[in-house]
Amino acid sequence: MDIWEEYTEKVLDHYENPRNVGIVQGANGVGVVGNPACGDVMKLTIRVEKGVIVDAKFKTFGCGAAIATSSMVTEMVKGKKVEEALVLSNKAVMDALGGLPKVKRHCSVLAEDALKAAIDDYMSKSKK
Amino acid sequence: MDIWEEYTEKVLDHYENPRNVGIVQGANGVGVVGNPACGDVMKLTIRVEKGVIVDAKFKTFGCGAAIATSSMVTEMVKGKKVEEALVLSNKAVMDALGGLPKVKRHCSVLAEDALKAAIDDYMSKSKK
Amino acid sequence: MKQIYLDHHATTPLDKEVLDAMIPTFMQDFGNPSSNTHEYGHRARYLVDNARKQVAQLIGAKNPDDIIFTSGATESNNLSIKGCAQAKMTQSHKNIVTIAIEHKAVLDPLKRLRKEGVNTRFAKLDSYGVVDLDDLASKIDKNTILISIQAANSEIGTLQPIRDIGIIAREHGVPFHTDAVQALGKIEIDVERDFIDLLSISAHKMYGPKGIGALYVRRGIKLVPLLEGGGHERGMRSGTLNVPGIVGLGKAAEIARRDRESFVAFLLSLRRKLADGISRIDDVILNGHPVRRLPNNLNYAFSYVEGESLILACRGVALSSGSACTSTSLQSSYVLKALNIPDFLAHCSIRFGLGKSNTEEQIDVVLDMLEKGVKKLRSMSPLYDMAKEGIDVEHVKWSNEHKRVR
Amino acid sequence: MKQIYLDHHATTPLDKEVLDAMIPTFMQDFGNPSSNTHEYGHRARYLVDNARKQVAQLIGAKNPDDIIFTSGATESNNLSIKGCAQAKMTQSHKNIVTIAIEHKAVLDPLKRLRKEGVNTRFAKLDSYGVVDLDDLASKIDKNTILISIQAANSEIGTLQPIRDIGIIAREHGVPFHTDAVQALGKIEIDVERDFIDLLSISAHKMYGPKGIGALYVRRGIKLVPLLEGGGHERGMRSGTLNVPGIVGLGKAAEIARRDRESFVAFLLSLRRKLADGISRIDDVILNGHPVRRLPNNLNYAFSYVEGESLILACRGVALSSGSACTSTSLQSSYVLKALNIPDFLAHCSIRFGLGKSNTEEQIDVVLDMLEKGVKKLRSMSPLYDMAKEGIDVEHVKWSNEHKRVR
Ligand SMILES: Cc1ncc(COP(=O)(O)O)c(C=O)c1O
Ligand SMILES: Cc1ncc(COP(=O)(O)O)c(C=O)c1O
Repeated sequence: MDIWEEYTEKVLDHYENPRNVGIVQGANGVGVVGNPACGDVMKLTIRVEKGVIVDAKFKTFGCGAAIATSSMVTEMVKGKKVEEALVLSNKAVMDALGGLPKVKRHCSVLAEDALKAAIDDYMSKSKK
Repeated sequence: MDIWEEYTEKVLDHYENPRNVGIVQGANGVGVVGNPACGDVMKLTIRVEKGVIVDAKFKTFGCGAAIATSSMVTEMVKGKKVEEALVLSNKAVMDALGGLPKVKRHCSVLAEDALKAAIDDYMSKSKK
Repeated sequence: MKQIYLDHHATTPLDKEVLDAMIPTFMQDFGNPSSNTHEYGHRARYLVDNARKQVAQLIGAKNPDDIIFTSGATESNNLSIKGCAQAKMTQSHKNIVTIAIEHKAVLDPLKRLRKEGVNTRFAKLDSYGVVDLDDLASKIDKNTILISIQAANSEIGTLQPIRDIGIIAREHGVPFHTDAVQALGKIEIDVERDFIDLLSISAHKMYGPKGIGALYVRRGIKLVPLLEGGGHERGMRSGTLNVPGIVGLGKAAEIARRDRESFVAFLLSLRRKLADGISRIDDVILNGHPVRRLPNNLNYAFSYVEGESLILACRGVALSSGSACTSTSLQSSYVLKALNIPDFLAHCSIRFGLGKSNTEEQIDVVLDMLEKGVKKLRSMSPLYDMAKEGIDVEHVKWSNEHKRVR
Repeated sequence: MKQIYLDHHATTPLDKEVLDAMIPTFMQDFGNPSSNTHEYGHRARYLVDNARKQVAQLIGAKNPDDIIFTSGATESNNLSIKGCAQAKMTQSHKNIVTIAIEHKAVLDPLKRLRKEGVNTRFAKLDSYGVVDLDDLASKIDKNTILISIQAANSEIGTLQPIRDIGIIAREHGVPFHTDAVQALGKIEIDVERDFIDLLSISAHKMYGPKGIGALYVRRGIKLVPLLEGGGHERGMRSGTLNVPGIVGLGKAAEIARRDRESFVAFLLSLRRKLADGISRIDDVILNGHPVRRLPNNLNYAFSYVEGESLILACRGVALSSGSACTSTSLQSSYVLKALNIPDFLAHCSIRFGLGKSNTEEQIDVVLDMLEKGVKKLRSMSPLYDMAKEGIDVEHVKWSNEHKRVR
């Protein structure tokens, strides 16, 4: 695959102008997934208020698709209830980006995993 | 080898304007050598008078080199004593033609053999 | 060099359209199709994919991915035969069924395999070189791993009943390989209709570039690659893809398909003229089939005249012959031998291979040279004299077997 | 497509002089060198002979006939390795000594041979990829049939001490093959001086055409051919000779030899500029040897920035990377792995391959993009934050091994 030709306009836009880069101030959920040895690591921080994700930011080490899915997932979960966010699939993120090249599908899994990890973190903290 | 490039001017001249084609009238020596299945047959007729080859003609089925060596050998033996003609080597015929491509050397052997056969024939007849 | 080229079985010049398609790939679109991080690589990949479709269309292959690009038909044939044998490494008593007039690029690999215990079985041919289908079927058994039979012969132009062979192969469950090098662009071939599993293509025989060919490999056929290193071409043939060559082959395939009918009509009309002219010379024998032959091929024995000497008489005409005297091996054509054509006549045989650039005027020139040449050479030929005296020159007991090399 | 091409290890555009030499061979001098009955064939043979001399001169081969034309270095490497092993068919316990950073066109044939009982022995490398000569010598025994070590690596540009290896090989009486694809035209190689017995060449890596290469085969070295069918190229490689390709390779070889010194000086000055610029970015690590490397090669790990994302940031620049994310196999570079460079850094690595068409202005553009790209991507990188906090990202226990495919 050719990294330029096979990425959709939307993917390239999210890569070039990523939304919500950074760390949420006062985050109450943090998810870090991936492994540098595998070429991608994503850190997702969220702030949940009254069961709703009011803010989400990411930091990602990874290829263009990893950065774009990270950016897209933060956009998609903001304003969503936690339960809604929990059922957000990697497929939905990919669809929102207009699709990903076949060999890049695993990147969307990274974003889903990071989201789940951040929500898990929030839940385990809120239980205490 | 390339049949045009590897033949000398002399070979091509003897191929295009062969000398002494035909059958000597009143020949007293005839040599036929070669085999159609091998791609060349040469018939050499000579007329010997007082131990001297006074006429020689050829008919040849064969490649350009076979025709040229046939032509050359008739030229070379005319006027020669039989004993002189007997020691005429294929090498001498080749040299007279300015050389032959390596894969064509056997053709000069054909001419030498035909000459020997014609002289043998003359000798066996004259012994009787 | 203003020769009249009548040797189109040996190779063909590039079609202008083919060259035009290739030119941009040398200095502008020069990328390596394996480079997936930039536009150069992507463009090259696109060009290759397009050519793959063009080649697939020529032979009716449904899936362009079934086309493997190679360096030519010699490689395609070697890959089919050796690759197939190696893929059945563990099977013993293997055999491959073929015919004796295959190109050396089929026969030589088969000879190699014999050393490794794979037998070659030759199906019978009629006197025109057409395979005997019953004999072919009888040669196939459970140890037959491949049938390899050419579509058309490069010397005598004889066409094989490819579809009938395909049916027999399919019935026996044996893969069928055909060397279609000489046939493509002149004969319609369809791998589906004809039940072909492997098909060899060479660009330079159909107005494309030298050094590029292809192998059609039907899905499911297993081949062990000859060239490895990176796994290009579905792992069957590694090596940086020859993009200019591939683009040229693709274009040549497109043209071959597009122009086939008119091209064949053109060839047939030229050939009729040539054949008519030659028929005015006596004692000339046609080698190969009178009808089932390539439209651009004629092959005649001009009795009593050695082939090389006749080619010399046609100075300025590019011809080839079955004569030993034009081969470095000093052997007359094994193809003519396999048809039981006497050696004597093989030495007298000339192949005519017509092509796109030939004209009626050229045929006139050639006919004139042939007539004069044959006349002159027969006037020098002791065999012609004998024949006129009623002697059968083939059955004379010749005094000495002439030694070929000293 | 107005990209800045910095991927000259993958392939190169044709030199204009090379194209000019090739053009007449497509439609005018289009003959088959095997055709020995006419001028077209003869002219083609002449062109091939001339190219053979040009290639021989480039590598100091005394006898042009020791050059065998092939379809590329993949074929040359396969022929060397498999051909050599097959020629010693009857010998058992055979082994071949090589290094782990060879091109796949060496490693894959060796892998195939392992199935046939020929062992591969890897000589040790230092952290720059240079072979350990003592270890190499210790790996050779009476069953060693070949030593195959590249002249230069295509990823990290590391040069091997070819002559020292040649001496060791000669002392042990073992044939020495070198894949000189990346070195030719940049490094002086002489098969006599360097005791090389087999040497692989690819035209498209030195401004010649794709689909053509050569193998130098020293007299006396026996190889079983891979491609058979007519016995071209001293019986070692059959197939109609690719005359345009051969003419192109010949010309490319002539230019490579003629211009080597000035070309290397040009490359070194561009490279210095590029290296100086990159040295202004912090946390950048050079892969490969600081000095013993190809003059056109640089390979850097830009820590905390994944390679593909950095290539994306350099839009309009043709680059390649050691990152898994640019390879369809999803594996990071085996070359970097073999040097024990951590996977993490392999994913951050970018290869720069300079060439004839590059300019100082282009280097300025690229440096600007790199600086901005690295800065932006690090601002997004969680690893960069961790590193700045003093955490060693490589030795963190990562919560989950990310599954690559689902
Ligand atoms: C029938 C046939 N098969 C195979 C070949 C070999 O093909 P290539 O020239 O592409 O190696 C030829 C021509 O030489 C041929 O005529
Ligand atoms: C070192 C090396 N060897 C071999 C090859 C393969 O050569 P070719 O592209 O001619 O098949 C390449 C390039 O792909 C290479 O860089």
